[in-house]
Amino acid sequence: MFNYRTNLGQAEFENPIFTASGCAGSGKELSQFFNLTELGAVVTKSIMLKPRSGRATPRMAETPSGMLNSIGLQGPGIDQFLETDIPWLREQGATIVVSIAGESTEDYAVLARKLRAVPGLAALEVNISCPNVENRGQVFACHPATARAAIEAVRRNIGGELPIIAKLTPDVTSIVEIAQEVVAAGADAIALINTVLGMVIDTTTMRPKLAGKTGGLSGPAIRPIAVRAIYQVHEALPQVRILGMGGVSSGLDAFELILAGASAVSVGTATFGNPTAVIKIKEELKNELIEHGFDSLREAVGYAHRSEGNLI
Amino acid sequence: MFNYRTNLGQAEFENPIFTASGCAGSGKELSQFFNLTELGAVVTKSIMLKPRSGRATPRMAETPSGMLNSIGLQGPGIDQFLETDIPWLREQGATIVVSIAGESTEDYAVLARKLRAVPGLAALEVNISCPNVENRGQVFACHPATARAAIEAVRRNIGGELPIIAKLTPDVTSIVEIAQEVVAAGADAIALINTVLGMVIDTTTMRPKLAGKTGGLSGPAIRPIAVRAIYQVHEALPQVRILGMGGVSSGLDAFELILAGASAVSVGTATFGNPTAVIKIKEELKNELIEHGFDSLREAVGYAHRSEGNLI
Amino acid sequence: MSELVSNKKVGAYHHMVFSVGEIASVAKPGNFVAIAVGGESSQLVLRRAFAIYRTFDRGSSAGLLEIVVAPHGAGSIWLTNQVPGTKIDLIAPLGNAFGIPTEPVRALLVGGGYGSAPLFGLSEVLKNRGCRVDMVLGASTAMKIYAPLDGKRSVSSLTITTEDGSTGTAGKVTDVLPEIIAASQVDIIYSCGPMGMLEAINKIAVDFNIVHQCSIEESMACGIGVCMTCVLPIKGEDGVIRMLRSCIDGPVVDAETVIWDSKRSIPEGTWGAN
Amino acid sequence: MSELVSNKKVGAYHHMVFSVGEIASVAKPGNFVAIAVGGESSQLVLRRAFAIYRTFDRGSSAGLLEIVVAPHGAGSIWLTNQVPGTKIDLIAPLGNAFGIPTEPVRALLVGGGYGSAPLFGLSEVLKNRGCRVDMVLGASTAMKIYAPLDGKRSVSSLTITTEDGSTGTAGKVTDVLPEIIAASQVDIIYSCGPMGMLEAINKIAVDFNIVHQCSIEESMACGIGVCMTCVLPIKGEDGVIRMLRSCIDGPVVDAETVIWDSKRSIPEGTWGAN
Ligand SMILES: Cc1cc2nc3c(=O)[nH]c(=O)nc-3n(C[C@H](O)[C@H](O)[C@H](O)COP(=O)(O)OP(=O)(O)OC[C@H]3O[C@@H](n4cnc5c(N)ncnc54)[C@H](O)[C@@H]3O)c2cc1C
Ligand SMILES: Cc1cc2nc3c(=O)[nH]c(=O)nc-3n(C[C@H](O)[C@H](O)[C@H](O)COP(=O)(O)OP(=O)(O)OC[C@H]3O[C@@H](n4cnc5c(N)ncnc54)[C@H](O)[C@@H]3O)c2cc1C
Ligand SMILES: Cc1cc2nc3c(=O)[nH]c(=O)nc-3n(C[C@H](O)[C@H](O)[C@H](O)COP(=O)(O)O)c2cc1C
Ligand SMILES: Cc1cc2nc3c(=O)[nH]c(=O)nc-3n(C[C@H](O)[C@H](O)[C@H](O)COP(=O)(O)O)c2cc1C
Ligand code: FES
Ligand code: FES
Repeated sequence: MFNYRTNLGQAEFENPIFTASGCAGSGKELSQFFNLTELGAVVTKSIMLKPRSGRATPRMAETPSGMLNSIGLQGPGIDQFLETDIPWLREQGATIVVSIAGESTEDYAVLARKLRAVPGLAALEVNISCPNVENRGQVFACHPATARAAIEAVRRNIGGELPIIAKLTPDVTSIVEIAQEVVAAGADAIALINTVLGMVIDTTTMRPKLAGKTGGLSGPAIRPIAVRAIYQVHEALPQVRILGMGGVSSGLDAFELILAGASAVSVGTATFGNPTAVIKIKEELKNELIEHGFDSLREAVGYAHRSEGNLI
Repeated sequence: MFNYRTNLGQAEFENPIFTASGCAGSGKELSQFFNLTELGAVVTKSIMLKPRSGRATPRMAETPSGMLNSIGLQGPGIDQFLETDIPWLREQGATIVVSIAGESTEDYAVLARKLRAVPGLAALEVNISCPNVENRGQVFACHPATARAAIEAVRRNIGGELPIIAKLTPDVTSIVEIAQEVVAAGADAIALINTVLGMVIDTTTMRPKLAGKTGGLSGPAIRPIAVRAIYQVHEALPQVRILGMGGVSSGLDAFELILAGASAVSVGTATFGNPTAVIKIKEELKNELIEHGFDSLREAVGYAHRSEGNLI
Repeated sequence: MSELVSNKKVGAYHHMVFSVGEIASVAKPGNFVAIAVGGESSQLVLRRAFAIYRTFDRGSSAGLLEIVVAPHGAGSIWLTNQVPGTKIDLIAPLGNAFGIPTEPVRALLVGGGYGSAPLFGLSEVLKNRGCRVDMVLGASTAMKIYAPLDGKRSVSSLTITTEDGSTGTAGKVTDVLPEIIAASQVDIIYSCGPMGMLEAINKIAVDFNIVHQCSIEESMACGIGVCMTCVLPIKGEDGVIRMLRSCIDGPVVDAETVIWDSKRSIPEGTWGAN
Repeated sequence: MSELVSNKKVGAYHHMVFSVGEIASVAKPGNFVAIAVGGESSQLVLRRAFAIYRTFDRGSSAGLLEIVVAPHGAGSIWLTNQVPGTKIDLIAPLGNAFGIPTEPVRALLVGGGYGSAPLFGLSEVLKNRGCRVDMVLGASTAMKIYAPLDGKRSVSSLTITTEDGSTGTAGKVTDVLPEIIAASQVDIIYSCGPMGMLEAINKIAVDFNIVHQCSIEESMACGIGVCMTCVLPIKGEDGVIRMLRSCIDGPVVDAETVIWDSKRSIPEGTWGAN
């Protein structure tokens, strides 16, 4: 019997295929296409303290094998989210990973306090790839100190229970340095990678296509960057579990991230092209693993790092 | 009459379409397909002090809308290069931009000294996106201090004459910071962007596909990253000329980089798919500019930055 | 996968028919389809949305669905180049539908360019409900007017405007609307076309105090409500402006609830704006 | 652009014919073509290389060029799915050619899988020069032996080996080589196929002290010598190992000059190694 189970820190999951934050709505929209219990976990869109309108439109531009988005974290705020979204997901029997985002270190602390007593959560994904209003809008995850502060704030306030997955941006000189910092600050696992900062200029209007000018690049175009980041962090911190993501649209793509060192894989942009992509990927990855002779997912995690002489 | 001329620092060019370093061989190979004088400039592959075998194979992996390479700067070394490549290019009447790369600050100084007396060069592209053996193999352009030191070494040794174009990697937390640093150190222009660090894992062998494990991602996949980097640097340093590159394969793509702030555009990976891509792009860009009502290339440089009310 | 059954050039557009089975029986006027474009190794990762022009419900397996496509960029050009027999990856029906009045009313349908496509199905439904249906179609030039013969049969009057005067009245749809509204004593306007046109029609609808439903075309990444790229600011009954998804709360919206002219900015007072 | 004239499945392969005009008159056995794959909005940015199987020089406009393609990954599957009449973006001839002896010699041609393709054109040239040509083709299974009837005519003997024994001798080409070399008193070996096979053939050629030219298949990004991705370590006449481009200094190389088994590392003593 093939063992598809995986874990991120203390959190155990039936299978390693998750939705990516911000790419699965509230879960309701996808539940028309399949049963949410089929997923390793539903990762919610990053929720903030207060309601957010998000950025103006256009918020999206297609790019070669990818897309830019600048949603700007539109959402109802944590209170309404806990009142409506979470109970609904629990009713469905979904495994829930809540993603949070803040504008200040204090935001992260407050969000963690609001979540510590919430039952039925598997883990917390802490999106620190967002602008810090207290630091000239610089992204938390871009600097060791702010990345550390955000994760520490969550760690202190969440209580020892809920595993913390720190989600990092690849737009840094050394992703390993940031990863080491957030692990030191109390992160149990790392989510890699958030979108890559990009821009498209509309050659008709001759201005940036997105109202927010820059946006986050996602989709197959960035997969080589994701694989590299995962490989580097797994090499430096082999004991830390990684939730991989970035351009996965097939089981083979997911397998690549697993071999690089991911213990689970989130699927984002692929869902936009195919609402049932996550289910397809889950089946395909399992078949890949079995065909390559693995008895369990865990054996394959980081397998690309084995020394040259080693053969399966 | 449409004015297609451009400049990078003091260097003037007939038109803004160049080859990209490392993507046009010695020039000879492409001269079978068109006359090199048709190009704004031939940018040579980065030349180092000594002969280099480069990395082992496989050196290449295709990726969605892009490719990884890890050539490792294979080349004959500066002495042979000056003896054979440069005289040949001069005979053709090509406009020459020599690209140099070093393993230490001292390498850059020596390369600059060897080049200062060489006649017939239009500019020097200083590739500082390569590993510094004196600093744990860290890339010069990844850190302000090493980036600055490399450019200063060139500036001091080249004499006041030859314009210096500093070529930066996008794999940094703040490309603007590095750009400011190299300009302060004496760079006349900035080349943006070198390849993005990536990795592909071969799902058959379950190891990194490239012998060198990581490689540089190029091609259309990275164009949004290039446009963003160019836009950011032009915004911060509007007086500094930019040689843009990254995923340009049509005149419209080149136009996008020009609008973002590039004064000239290098074409790399597109040449692999189409040997005459540079010529096609040169014609297409000119037509785009004319159709959009520009009388000269220079008017279009950075046009996407104009304030909202402004219409052409 | 749905088989492409027919692909015919009509003026500047392609009229395309797909064999979609049961889908045909559930689609309503206003719904759209989302089609994957570019083939197997496509660099186009997102589907393209197309308004459903018509459906033929011929029993579960033989249902047909028709769209009208303007070859414009990479995706639509690829699609219009496909030959009958090709299997196309298509999701439908998506989005909401035009609201159908419960009583017979006098309806005016206004379409710009290929925006006429969903209006013919709508006019048939309205006619079956005993409504009077007038139609105004506008475009820059004659080739861009999509008005097939059998479509025309379902309307009481058809007025055409082209900006270059190559057919019908020279000018824009909005030039002829006031007169028709007055003459036909229109109760409700349905419109579909470019944003600028919808906004202009809305001004007239507001002036005449007529209900106006329009079908919006925002850039959509997913078409199923999960990405939040397709939003537009809409004032709710509680007076609060919210960024609503045009793919599931639309594409049909009450025009007077839309905050027009908010392009590239969040209207003041929007819920969660800061 | 070259028109695809014919596309026929032959065993596990596709035999594809293109109308290429004058190119047909300059291509030599050993040259290859580079073909753009995936169509207009393809995410496949690099061309794929294919050995030229045959050319028909029928005057400047009517020249034909033939290749044999194994549907393998995204690019080759796309190519083999194209229908006659399609315009294909093709660059040829590229690379060097097999060296042709000036005197009549006894040649042995060894092909693995679709590696047989360039050998038939070669055998015709050799035959016209008065050479005796023996041929050995090997593959894992019968379906992967490419040996068309008219090709066979140009060889004096044809030996086939398959690993599963489904046709010919069960085993590898190298199992039968020593006997044939001895029997035919072979002067020169030409080979084309997977690297492992070429290396194994080379061992035998060295043992027998026979000249051996092989056609190499390295990953190529450009095919025209500008990217340096396709290199392999080759020992020059001066005894120095250099990383040479298999696209312009190859694909045909003298097997004994290749540093075999250097995969994933630079051989010691290579020029510029550090
Ligand atoms: C609800 C809805 C209904 C539509 N109905 C039709 C129809 O009936 N007939 C028809 O020809 N087209 C219709 N469109 C537009 C269509 O979806 C494509 O946007 C259009 O064909 C251009 O795509 P492309 O790939 O050819 O061009 P590209 O310019 O290459 O498109 C690139 C990207 O921009 C987006 N985009 C470009 N133009 C538009 C636009 N006007 N609106 C929204 N997104 C855009 C595309 O979705 C794509 O992601 C509709 C769009 C929407 C949202
Ligand atoms: C000189 C030369 C001659 C060739 N002749 C033939 C031929 O006659 N018939 C034939 O079917 N194929 C031939 N090939 C292999 C062919 O070019 C493609 O590599 C093969 O079809 C796989 O491409 P793909 O897109 O289907 O697969 P993918 O696996 O998707 O290819 C992805 C990438 O890897 C490279 N690649 C994959 N496999 C190989 C390989 N074995 N060798 C080199 N590069 C590879 C491709 O170029 C491409 O960039 C030849 C290759 C070379 C270099
Ligand atoms: C439309 C969109 C919205 C996103 N919203 C969020 C978000 O709210 N929080 C977050 O951590 N990441 C967000 N992301 C990033 C994704 O979770 C994921 O890290 C990234 O898109 C790479 O994966 P992919 O290539 O599979 O999409 C978003 C991505 C997209 C495309
Ligand atoms: C095969 C290959 C070799 C390259 N060699 C060099 C080099 O020697 N020096 C350098 O500065 N950049 C080098 N580059 C980077 C290109 O000059 C260019 O910055 C990058 O590829 C982005 O442009 P593109 O997408 O048009 O290829 C190389 C790129 C490729 C693909
Ligand atoms: S298109 Fe994704 S939410 Fe509407
Ligand atoms: S394939 Fe580019 S140099 Fe050989």
